[in-house]
Amino acid sequence: MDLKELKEILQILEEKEITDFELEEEGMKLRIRKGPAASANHASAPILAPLVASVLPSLGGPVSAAAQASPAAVGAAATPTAEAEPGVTLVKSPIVGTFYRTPDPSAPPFVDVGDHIRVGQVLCIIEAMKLMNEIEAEVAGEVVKVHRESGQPVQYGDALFSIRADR
Amino acid sequence: MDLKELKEILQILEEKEITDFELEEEGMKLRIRKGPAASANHASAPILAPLVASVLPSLGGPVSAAAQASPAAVGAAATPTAEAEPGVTLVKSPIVGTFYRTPDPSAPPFVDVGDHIRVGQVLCIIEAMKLMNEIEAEVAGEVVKVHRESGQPVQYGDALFSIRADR
Amino acid sequence: MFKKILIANRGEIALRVIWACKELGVKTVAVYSEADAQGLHVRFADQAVCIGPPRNIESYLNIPAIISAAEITGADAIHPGYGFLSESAYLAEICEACNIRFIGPGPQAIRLMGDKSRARKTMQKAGVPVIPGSPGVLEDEAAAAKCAREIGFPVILKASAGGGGRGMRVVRAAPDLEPAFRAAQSEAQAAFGVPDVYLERYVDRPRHIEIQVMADTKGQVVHLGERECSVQRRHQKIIEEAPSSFVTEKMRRRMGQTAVDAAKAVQYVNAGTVEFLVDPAGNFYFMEMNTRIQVEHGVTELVTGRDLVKEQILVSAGEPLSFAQKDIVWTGHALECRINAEDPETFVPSPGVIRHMNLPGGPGVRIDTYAHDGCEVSPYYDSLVAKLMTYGRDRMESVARMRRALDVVVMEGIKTNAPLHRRIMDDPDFLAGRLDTHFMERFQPQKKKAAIAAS
Amino acid sequence: MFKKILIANRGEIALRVIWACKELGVKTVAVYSEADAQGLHVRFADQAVCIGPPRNIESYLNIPAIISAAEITGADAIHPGYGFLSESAYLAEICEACNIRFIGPGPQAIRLMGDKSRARKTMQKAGVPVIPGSPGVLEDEAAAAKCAREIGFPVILKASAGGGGRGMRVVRAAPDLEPAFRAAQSEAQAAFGVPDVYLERYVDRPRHIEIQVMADTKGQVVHLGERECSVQRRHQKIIEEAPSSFVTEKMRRRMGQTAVDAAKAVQYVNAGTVEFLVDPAGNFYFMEMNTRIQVEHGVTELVTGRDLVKEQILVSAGEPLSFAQKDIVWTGHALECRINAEDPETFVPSPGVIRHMNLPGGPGVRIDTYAHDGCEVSPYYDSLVAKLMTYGRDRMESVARMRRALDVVVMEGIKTNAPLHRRIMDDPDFLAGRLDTHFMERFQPQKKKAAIAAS
Repeated sequence: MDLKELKEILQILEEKEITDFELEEEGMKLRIRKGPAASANHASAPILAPLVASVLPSLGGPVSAAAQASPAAVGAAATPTAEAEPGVTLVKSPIVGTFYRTPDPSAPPFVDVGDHIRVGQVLCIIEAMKLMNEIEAEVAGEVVKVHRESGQPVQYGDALFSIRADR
Repeated sequence: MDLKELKEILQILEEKEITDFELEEEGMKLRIRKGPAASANHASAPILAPLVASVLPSLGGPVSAAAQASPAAVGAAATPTAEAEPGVTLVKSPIVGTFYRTPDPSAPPFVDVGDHIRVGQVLCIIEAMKLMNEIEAEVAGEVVKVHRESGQPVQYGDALFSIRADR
Repeated sequence: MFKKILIANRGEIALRVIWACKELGVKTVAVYSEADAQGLHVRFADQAVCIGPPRNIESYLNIPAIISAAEITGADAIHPGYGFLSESAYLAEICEACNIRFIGPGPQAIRLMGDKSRARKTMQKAGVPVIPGSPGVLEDEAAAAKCAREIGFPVILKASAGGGGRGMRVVRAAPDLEPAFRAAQSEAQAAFGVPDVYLERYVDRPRHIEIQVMADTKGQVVHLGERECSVQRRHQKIIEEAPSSFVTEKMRRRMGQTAVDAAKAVQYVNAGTVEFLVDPAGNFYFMEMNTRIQVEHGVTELVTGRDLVKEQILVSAGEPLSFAQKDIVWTGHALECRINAEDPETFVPSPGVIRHMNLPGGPGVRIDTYAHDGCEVSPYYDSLVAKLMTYGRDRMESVARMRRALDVVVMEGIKTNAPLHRRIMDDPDFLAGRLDTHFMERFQPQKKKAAIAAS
Repeated sequence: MFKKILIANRGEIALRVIWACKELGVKTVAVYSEADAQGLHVRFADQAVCIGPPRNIESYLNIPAIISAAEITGADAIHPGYGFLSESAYLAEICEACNIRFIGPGPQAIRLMGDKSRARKTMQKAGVPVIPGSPGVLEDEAAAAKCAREIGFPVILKASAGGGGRGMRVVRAAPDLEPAFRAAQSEAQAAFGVPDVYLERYVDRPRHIEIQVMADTKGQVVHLGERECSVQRRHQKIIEEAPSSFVTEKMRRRMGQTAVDAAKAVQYVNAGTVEFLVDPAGNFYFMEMNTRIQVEHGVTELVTGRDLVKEQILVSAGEPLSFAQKDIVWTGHALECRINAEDPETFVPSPGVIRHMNLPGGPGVRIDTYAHDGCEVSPYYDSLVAKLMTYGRDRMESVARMRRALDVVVMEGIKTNAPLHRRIMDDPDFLAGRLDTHFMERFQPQKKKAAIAAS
């Protein structure tokens, strides 16, 4: 089977709304699965998914409403839900505001990747309504990722840091 | 199997509304599944079902629109689709009209349960626009059921007789 | 009043008639083909009868099945909707014979208006302006030249047997007539096997503007103003509006009176639409009369506040019109976008199951549709899925509402022309009301047809 | 004009504001709690910011989060919708301090009208009729008797610390006053620990009729007529209409002028509603002023053709009102049924996922809703799922349309009160316009509360 045939098959499957397809022929095995995993069945998920909102990315520059309304344009859910790996804790923003990694523009960041932090240590500042809110660590561990750049807006629940917690 | 054959199979599956299909032949194995995973949730089925219409029963006496509109009131599809048993043929009404089992009110019925009928034998009359349309048997066999009473209105596709065909 | 009305149609117009019947307290009977067993008109009518297999000719065009369905359900009237049998004089006659009221004009008026040349002659006699043209086929160049001089240039030569633009020639000045005539003749011969050619005044950049009329059995005829339907693609209207930004109050009175005269000339009863071709100078010419309720009747309802379908039923039941001409007041502006299941670029039909749907709401939005989540847009029938109408105090408000309404139309599983409509709502010509029947050819030039003029 | 408006609300009203912004060409920012990430207001706004967890107090009532969201998105105005922070003078003040326009009246007017006794005094001074009553707590039987004589019977005795009907006593004639006073005192003592009782004229079978006003920053105040909101259950409106079948043209002028006076007395700006209690003789008394757009504003929009939410935004941006009093003309009749996610018999809320939905369309139907197929009706917020409005040439036409509209409302997966509304549409009292705030107690007597009067 060449690429052209494969494309045609995929085209047909799409038209016919086929979600599972397996074909075995001499020395060839083709298996195609589409949409949500067969096992799980999130009745609402496929229905709702296209209506998932564009969220933070649009903070950068407004997304045209027309584009939003087009089903094709809203594939990816934009909220960075960023499932933490096992043992890694995600520090999420508890408030809406502007994220700062340094106490003032000339200072070094509160924490950086590779740093070991202790409970209660200030990780960053989020400015909200002219107030500088210090965000403190609730676990001790190593900073493995900084999700945002300093000066960026963050909404409630946005991932800020990943911390590999000490055991 | 070439692409053309595959397309034809898919076409048939679609027409027959088949959601699961497996085929094994010398050196070839084909498996097709359509729609949400069969195991659990038929996303579309329960959604459509409540919008199934009430049909013929309402011919007897008008169903109140309010009752129809209530999701609870429209559970059963009313068209007597009456899946035929194997070997039993369903004679369906080819036209809309009034079903008569006798040529005139005083005469005996054209056919009755237990009768053996031959191809071309008149089974009943359906009156439509003052015309008496004789409905003839297309198979020979034994009448095993009469689905309608004489004088009742019938719509296109309504089951009239079940005939156990001769082998 | 009627006790029970059978609706010999499907889709949104079947529902529209059901709404009218429910408001009047009249029972309804839906008829449906096997393909429409799940249709909302089947669900929301008081009764429903399956009349045949999916193909139109065996179901929605099947007169015996429809009459039988009316008989077995005891319906005392039939509303034909639009399309299908709505302009079948034969159905109207059979209804008469069967003592079932046909909700529409009499068979004579339907038949007359259905015969374009008889209609033209009748209208001429009634003083309704028709496009000036040769009385019939032109014998030779000399006859063509004489006729063109009388009518005035530009003129268009048309193949008598023609259609689709073939054998047509626009002639803008006398010296061009002779060669054009010969060319048209040979083109006609080549295309249709007969060289017959006739001639008409050619209308440059014409608008399609139509007048809604409503007539009762007492001889009262009232017009409800115009609809601008110039945004068409291959003679299919896709956007309609009322009022037309081109029509002045004076012109509305004149066109309205002409439409009333046209209706009176054929003893018209019930709802009808007189379609006019309007040139840029404001001259208008009778094109045809549609002897039924039209797809776009809703925009007239929005600006007049009158319910045309209820009025149809009442008039059919022998009631006098619920309004006189002086009662008709036009307020605000209404737009309709026909949401079709088709590719917005290629116009290829896109039937399928609507897996997820969102339709707009809020102020100034009206939607007439048979669509719902999980419904099938059938390949057997036309592609109109929904009529999206907006209403505002003025044209710009209804346009603004149409824009935001189109922005939130979601019909997953099928393609629709909503994006096309959305782009038209930003087009400078559309916004300025610079419309004519060639608008869509300019708007999507890549889709331009070979045809010269044909409208 | 504003460049970008943040909508500090959710559900249908957030969408309603988005529609208005889109029509005006203003960008929008939605805010949402974690429970509403899938909400249509999030989807259809130009931007969206998650402001907290589901609980109101941490999200939709979280002023710092909302102000922050406005700041990080660069919104220059906040529309509060209704409910939530819409009558928060504090939010209005903070907006002022942060240079963000609060789309509503000034904090002083909000605060004053939020304080019922100050509002009452201010209104009295402005010549707005309030329900006659004792100036404060009654000292003894003699004071009560004197006061009752001045006011005229019937009167109602109310516990100063009371509420919910306890400690209330209706007295219809002088001889009954003394024993009733003592009984009310001891009931008040028993129920609330203080025996303080005051007295008011008792209005038998009162109607709740309110006047919509709109005021600009130039001092112009216009009223848009009344809404009849007497169909209530436990002080929650469930059906509203305009015009009221009880209000004559003369009465509309008087009530309208009174509402305008009330608004002017507090230098009111933006949309507001003056609620009146109206007795069967047509006397009306100020109850309170709602300093926001209301749920039921749509019926006023339908009969006046004015877009109140757009007007709110324009007025907030400093524009003069787009209409003067003489421009307001009322046409036809509009009804609103609040479709709530609740059991129609027990009124128990019924949150859940709407698995399948059908909403009515056709002529004279307006729907404002956040619902769509597969959407969740959240248990965290109020149960209003959709506002179903119908419009007709007269009350009977809008009722007929409401009936047929309710007949086709399908929301599988949740229960709604649509069947209750449907029954009300057939109630002889409702149809005759015999309404008062006890209507629902009579309509569903089994649900009658212990309370005597309380309205």
